[in-house]
Amino acid sequence: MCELCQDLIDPKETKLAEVLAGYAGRKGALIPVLQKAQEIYGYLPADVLRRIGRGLKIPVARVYGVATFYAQFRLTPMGQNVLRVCLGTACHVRGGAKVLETIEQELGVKDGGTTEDQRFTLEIVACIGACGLAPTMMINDQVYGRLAPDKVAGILAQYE
Amino acid sequence: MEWLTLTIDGRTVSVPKGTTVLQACRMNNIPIPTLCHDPELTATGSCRLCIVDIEGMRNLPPSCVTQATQGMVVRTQTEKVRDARKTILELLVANHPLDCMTCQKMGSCDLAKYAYEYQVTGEAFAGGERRHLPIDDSNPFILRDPNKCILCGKCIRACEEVQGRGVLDFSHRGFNTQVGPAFDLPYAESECVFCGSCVSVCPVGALTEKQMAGQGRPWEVKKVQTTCPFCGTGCNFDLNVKDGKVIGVTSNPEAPVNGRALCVKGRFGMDMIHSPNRLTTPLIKKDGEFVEASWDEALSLVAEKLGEIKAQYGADSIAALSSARCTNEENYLMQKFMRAVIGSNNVDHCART
Amino acid sequence: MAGLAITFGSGAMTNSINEIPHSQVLFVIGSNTTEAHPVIGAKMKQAVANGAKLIVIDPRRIELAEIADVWLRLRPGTDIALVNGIMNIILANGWEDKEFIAERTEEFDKFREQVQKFPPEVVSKLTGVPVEEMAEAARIYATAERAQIFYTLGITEHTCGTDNVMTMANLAMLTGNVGKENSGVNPLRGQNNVQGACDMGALPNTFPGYQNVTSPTARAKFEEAWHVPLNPKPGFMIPDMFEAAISKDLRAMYIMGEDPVLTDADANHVRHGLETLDFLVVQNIFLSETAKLADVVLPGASFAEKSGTFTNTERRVQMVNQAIEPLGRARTDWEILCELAGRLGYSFDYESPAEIMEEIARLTPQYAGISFGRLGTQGLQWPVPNAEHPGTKFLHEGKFSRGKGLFMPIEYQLPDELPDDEYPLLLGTGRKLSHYNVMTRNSAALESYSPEELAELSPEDARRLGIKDGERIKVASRRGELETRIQVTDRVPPGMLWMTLHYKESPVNVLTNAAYDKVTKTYEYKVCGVKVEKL
Amino acid sequence: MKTMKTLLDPCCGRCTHTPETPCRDYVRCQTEGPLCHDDPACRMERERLLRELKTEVGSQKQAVLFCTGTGCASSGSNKLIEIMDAEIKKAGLDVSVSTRPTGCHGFCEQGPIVIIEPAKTFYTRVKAEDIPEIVAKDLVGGERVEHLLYVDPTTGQAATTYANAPFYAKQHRIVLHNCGHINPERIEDYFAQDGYRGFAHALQDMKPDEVIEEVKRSGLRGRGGAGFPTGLKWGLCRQSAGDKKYIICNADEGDPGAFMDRSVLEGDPHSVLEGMMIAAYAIGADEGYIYCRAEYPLAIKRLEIAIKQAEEVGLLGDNILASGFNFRIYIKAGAGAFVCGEETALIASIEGKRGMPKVRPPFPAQQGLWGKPTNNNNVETYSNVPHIFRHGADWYAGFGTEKSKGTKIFALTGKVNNTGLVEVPMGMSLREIIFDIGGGILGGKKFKAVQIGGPSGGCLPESLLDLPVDYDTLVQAGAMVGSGGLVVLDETTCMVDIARYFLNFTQKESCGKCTPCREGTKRMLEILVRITNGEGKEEDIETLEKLAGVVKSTSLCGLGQTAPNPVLATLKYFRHEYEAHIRDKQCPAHACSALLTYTIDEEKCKKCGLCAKNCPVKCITGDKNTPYRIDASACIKCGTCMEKCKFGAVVRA
Repeated sequence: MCELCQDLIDPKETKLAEVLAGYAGRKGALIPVLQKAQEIYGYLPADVLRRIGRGLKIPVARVYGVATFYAQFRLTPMGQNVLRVCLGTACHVRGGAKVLETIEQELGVKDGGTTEDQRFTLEIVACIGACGLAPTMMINDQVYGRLAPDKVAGILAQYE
Repeated sequence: MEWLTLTIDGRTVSVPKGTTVLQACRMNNIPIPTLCHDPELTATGSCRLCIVDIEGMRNLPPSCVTQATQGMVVRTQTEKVRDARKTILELLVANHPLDCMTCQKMGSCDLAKYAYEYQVTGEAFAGGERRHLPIDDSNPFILRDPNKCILCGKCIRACEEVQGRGVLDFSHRGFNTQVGPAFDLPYAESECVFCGSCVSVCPVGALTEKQMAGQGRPWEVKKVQTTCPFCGTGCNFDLNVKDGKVIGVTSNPEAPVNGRALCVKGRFGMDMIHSPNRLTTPLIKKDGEFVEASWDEALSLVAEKLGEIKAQYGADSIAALSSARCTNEENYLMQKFMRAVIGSNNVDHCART
Repeated sequence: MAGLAITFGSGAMTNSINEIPHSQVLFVIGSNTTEAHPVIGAKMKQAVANGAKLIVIDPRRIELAEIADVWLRLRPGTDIALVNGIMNIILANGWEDKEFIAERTEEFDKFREQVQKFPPEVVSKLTGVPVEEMAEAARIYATAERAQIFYTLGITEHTCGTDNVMTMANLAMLTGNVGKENSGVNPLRGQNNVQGACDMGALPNTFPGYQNVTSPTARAKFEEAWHVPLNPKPGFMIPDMFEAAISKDLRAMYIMGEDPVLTDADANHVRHGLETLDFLVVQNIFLSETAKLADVVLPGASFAEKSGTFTNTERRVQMVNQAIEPLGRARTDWEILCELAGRLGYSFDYESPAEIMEEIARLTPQYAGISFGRLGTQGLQWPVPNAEHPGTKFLHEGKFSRGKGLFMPIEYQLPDELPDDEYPLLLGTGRKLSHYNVMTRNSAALESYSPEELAELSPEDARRLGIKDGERIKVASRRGELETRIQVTDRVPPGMLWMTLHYKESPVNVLTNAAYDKVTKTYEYKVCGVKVEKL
Repeated sequence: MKTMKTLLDPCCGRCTHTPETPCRDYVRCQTEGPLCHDDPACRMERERLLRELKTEVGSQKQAVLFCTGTGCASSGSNKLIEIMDAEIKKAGLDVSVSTRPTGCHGFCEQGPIVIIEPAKTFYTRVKAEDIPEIVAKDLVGGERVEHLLYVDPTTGQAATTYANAPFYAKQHRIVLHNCGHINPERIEDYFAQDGYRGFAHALQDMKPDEVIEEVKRSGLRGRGGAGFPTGLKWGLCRQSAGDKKYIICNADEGDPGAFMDRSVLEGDPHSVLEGMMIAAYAIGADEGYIYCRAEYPLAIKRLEIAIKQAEEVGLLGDNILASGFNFRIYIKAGAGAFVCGEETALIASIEGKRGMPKVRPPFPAQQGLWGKPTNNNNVETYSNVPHIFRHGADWYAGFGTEKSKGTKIFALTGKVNNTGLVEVPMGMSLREIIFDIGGGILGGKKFKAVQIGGPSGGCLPESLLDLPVDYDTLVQAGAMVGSGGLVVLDETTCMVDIARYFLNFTQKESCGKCTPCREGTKRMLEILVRITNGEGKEEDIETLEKLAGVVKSTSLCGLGQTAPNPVLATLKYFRHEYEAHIRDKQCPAHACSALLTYTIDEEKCKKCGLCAKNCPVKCITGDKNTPYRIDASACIKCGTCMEKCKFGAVVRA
């Protein structure tokens, strides 16, 4: 490869190529590869899905079908902070829906949406396994428990 | 072969081991409605319309994926079964346009057939959410209306299992499930090669032959099985004829070589027959220009010229090219014409292209 | 065709299409099956999905190459060297089927001696295929219980076409992979009824059923049937016809349903030949490029407008059923021939194609048991020796048509014209999925989908020549030139330009070389030298 | 010998055990004390280390246990360990006191939880500033830090030890025995609790068929849902012909409100591996997969560590314990689809496909992963197994009821005082669980119902509180054990809303493959939304019942077949609430916001402005001179204003 081309290579692409090479010929590789690709890119752009299809010799329609089936996979870029509001049963009966409504109003986005300033992506999740602290939400890896509508604004303000 | 005896709707029937309940019913002319079932494709048991009542089984199992067993007692038309089928049809119709009047599939739509039989009105669950997806009109061959799709998945399986392509798959999930090429793109932007296998298995109006739109209703069309002229494979299909005109091609499952599979040329290239470029009258070149002629005039001239040249230069001064596109009978006649009528072995055809 | 006739005794595809999905190994060489024979290609993909191993040999990265277990990207025209190299490896490993060779074949020793001249390292240099890949292909093919070879015009359309085919036969015999279900040598015939046209004796040297015109017995049989004395001298083959026309040995031609101006190599030469004739009759359904040169044009009927039979690549004789009346004043080709014969003083007194088939069956041993009544919706695969015979699914079971299979030592030869300094690119030609030769251009749907030539050029060459995807270029060979749009793709290897034969606006056969195979006189469509220039 | 820090370190020359040269007696040696370590120094050192690990009486060392389960970790327990380590060092106690991170105690609400061993002193809601006090007062001074002890809200009594707290007193922790006790990232800790002895016993003393027989005799039933007898399941898979078989552990705990599998994986991962190993040996499998939710990163990390450790000591790999048995375990991270809890969907997901269930038969035991016979159980089921082989099937069958043996872990949540994980013998009554262990209803409200079994389960009313909890009685009552979610609902919970909540969940999680589930749950949800919005029609109840019947009897998989359960159960016991919504346009629990309005009673309002200040959507306006008003169009009916108002001026109608 010429030097000029070398410079043009995106390190993410190199990483993806490594992942694909590592999984070549292995059964059941698609989902772990998608997970790794999402770690690399932050989401799953269409070109990445096409590359994965070629690399694993899987029709791209199937790759897309899998990527749109599982809640973990994102086909659009995420905001800087991912806010997951738990609507598990415990949180629901302890007022999780009201917390969610407040957040939706505060951010102006619904489930799956990203704020215009790219600050937050809002996701509704079914249970984060912290039922003892209901109602709860997670921002990135931090769990916030025993929430109430009036506590929301203060927490959100801590995130750039 | 081991045979099993079972009772279906009070009738005792015998079927070979390995037969499904659906097959057992169909072998014995017991009607069972199906939408996702296709004998040539993997069974998925997803539409649930073929449910039956089987003694000893909880719930209503789908007959297409339930193996017949010795002594099984099956009921196909109980009130519970018919009510459940009706509800399933109501659910499908509640998310399906009711524009049957102008739908190309009218007359051969399985959903309409069963909805009629089960007296589904389209009023159940009215006012509920419906899909509003863009219609794919991106190509000259296939019209795809995803709003009419009932998600039976036959097109996906045909694309994968028959054509080995996998252009189509399910995407998203639950109520938002769709069928289509990757990224929900139109066919023209996908890797589709327009073999039309998907169209041939679609039970509703979601996938239709674009060229046939508005050209004829199933009951007006005469189907003529014939052999495709577009390569050496020898696929068979049905020419659909209305008012002396070929309006399109449909698969014929009986086709010995290809079954329902075809390629883009065989399925969608037959508008060639009525091309405005077709020659419809003999032509004779006069002063460098073609002039229309009668058959008598043209054939007389040919006979006269060939006769003269044979007389003057001998039979071997005349040659013929026969055709790998013509029938055996015509090829036979052409070589006989050269050998017996002209008297030369100067006959060949472009055997190699 | 001739190659298999020499080695096996019959030139036809040995097996059936519907055996393909159950194959264990498919050896596909010189056949872009998914485009040229899409339904057969699909069945190959089914076979792979069912676990079959696939070996693909092709200079282009065709669709099958993408799913192949081994893809050998050989240099165009080096097929003999490659397969001889593979056979060398098979012999070196002792993978040959000794029992089969001993019982079913002859002349093995001479053949083995020849193959010894192709050590893998030398072959690798000639073909550009790495030794390991060759060895892997050899292992997969030779150690399988059953394996089938498939080829098309990538094998036959060379000056060494017959040798190529015999090499395939050698490979099959060497490993005992012939004469069984899922095991054989299968030329996929290009045109819908090319098998039938050959069966019917539309060849200058044989009567129907491959009965030689030089054989007195055969002649006597047909003289008795047709009530005329017959000419014992084999006639002109196609390339000879154009030569003879130019030399005035040929004065008139009657061309039914062909368009040699577009489809034969070195089109300018063909055109010149036809223009030199005293009289040219063309019978066709369209005013083809050839028809434009005619003195008289007779309008024939399309397949939808007549009844008869086609014989497909797996020897299946199938019905063509009339769906509509001939358009306008067009007439079926058989009726035109009958009428003309009558005017020339010989009565073709047939009421229907079914009656013609009765005569064919009487005179053609392979078709002896065929009648329209029996063909029905399923057809019959010849040989059908009598009216009770169910047809023949695969050939050469237990015994070759010629008795013993004949090993032929084959020498490797270079294509007639290779790229050089002046014409540095190698031109390959073929078909694409959306068209069938030149007639499908008249389908408005196909035409709108695939309206123009998109010649394939590798990214490396495109960069070197400063040509971008979608640009138009001029292509010239020693024989002619044309203009076309370019598609830049790594389907083709560097050094190659690849075009189809479908487009009269970019008529590729003005470029191709009319050098031909010494036996079949098939043109070398697949290799010649060209140069390109940006427009 | 001085270099020996743990029991895994190389010791005397007598011990030759490595994965490549396995010793038959390795597990016994690790759990029962050194066997053939002839060197006296080595023997003494090993005995000491083992004793220390077991923290037996007589040990010189104290241990401070910190819960690092998800709940406590989110409250900062990992930070607490750092502080404690520093404080211990500062106090010069580092020879006699050590810290130990542990898995979840189940009492997340009281986290972070700290336990001092061997005294078992139980501190709750510990903060960073409490650490110096614990060191000074307890570790040094030997006194309890009173204000950190758990106080029972009903009795006002402080619990001095773990076992003293009513939350734990009535539990019987078998599966959770190690959780909160051992360091889940150290296989030595697991050995010290007799870890892998069950496996060694099964492998070395029993034939595979005997292992299956033992499981059958124990009465263990699948803990993931329907309660299929585990021994029977293993037997079917063993009988299936196949050159290759697989074991799958379903760790895709998807039920909202259930987190017991997470706790086990995080707190005692080796018990799951051990259960899988016994199953693999019994069935004849040599490869296992753990399908774990990607949302459980800590569980995945701990499993990875556990698998690596087991491989390093030769408990996973080839020729395990010189028996000729080979077994390997791989982790697959699920990607977020509830339906993948269904075993055929889970298998599809491992194979890299959309998690869409397949029709059964063929069952996975016949044709599962990659078409091979496959046994699938969930985490809790597998982690029961080692105990059966350590103590015997009869011992195990001594717990529970006639048809439901052993214990079951429930996630007790909702409107109950003590929320958390509880493990009780099968057959305990709902009343005992909710009132004795759970400490009754939050805020002294009135109990209305308990929702059991997650989205597939049902709601049981007060009249059924004395029902013994086991598989069969719950199904008869219209609920199910399911994965063990137990959500307590009080008088302020609307039962129609609960049905709507679960339908919304299953509808969203429907894979879309079969018609009744895909389309039917959508229409059921639409009707329920309509009812809770006060737009219900008289015929809606009938339509719901009919639709529920069809979805139940014709759906392809368990998700669809059980999706109508929450609706059917609430219709069975709380039909009047549906009728009130439809006929009277009223929500008896005052929970459905569309049927509520909040207004301010001007006469009672003192114009303090507290309501406006706390309104999260700022829809209350007013000041000293203008009366406070709620803008009904912007109000989200969260009720904050009503909670904040000290004068009862906010009126809900």
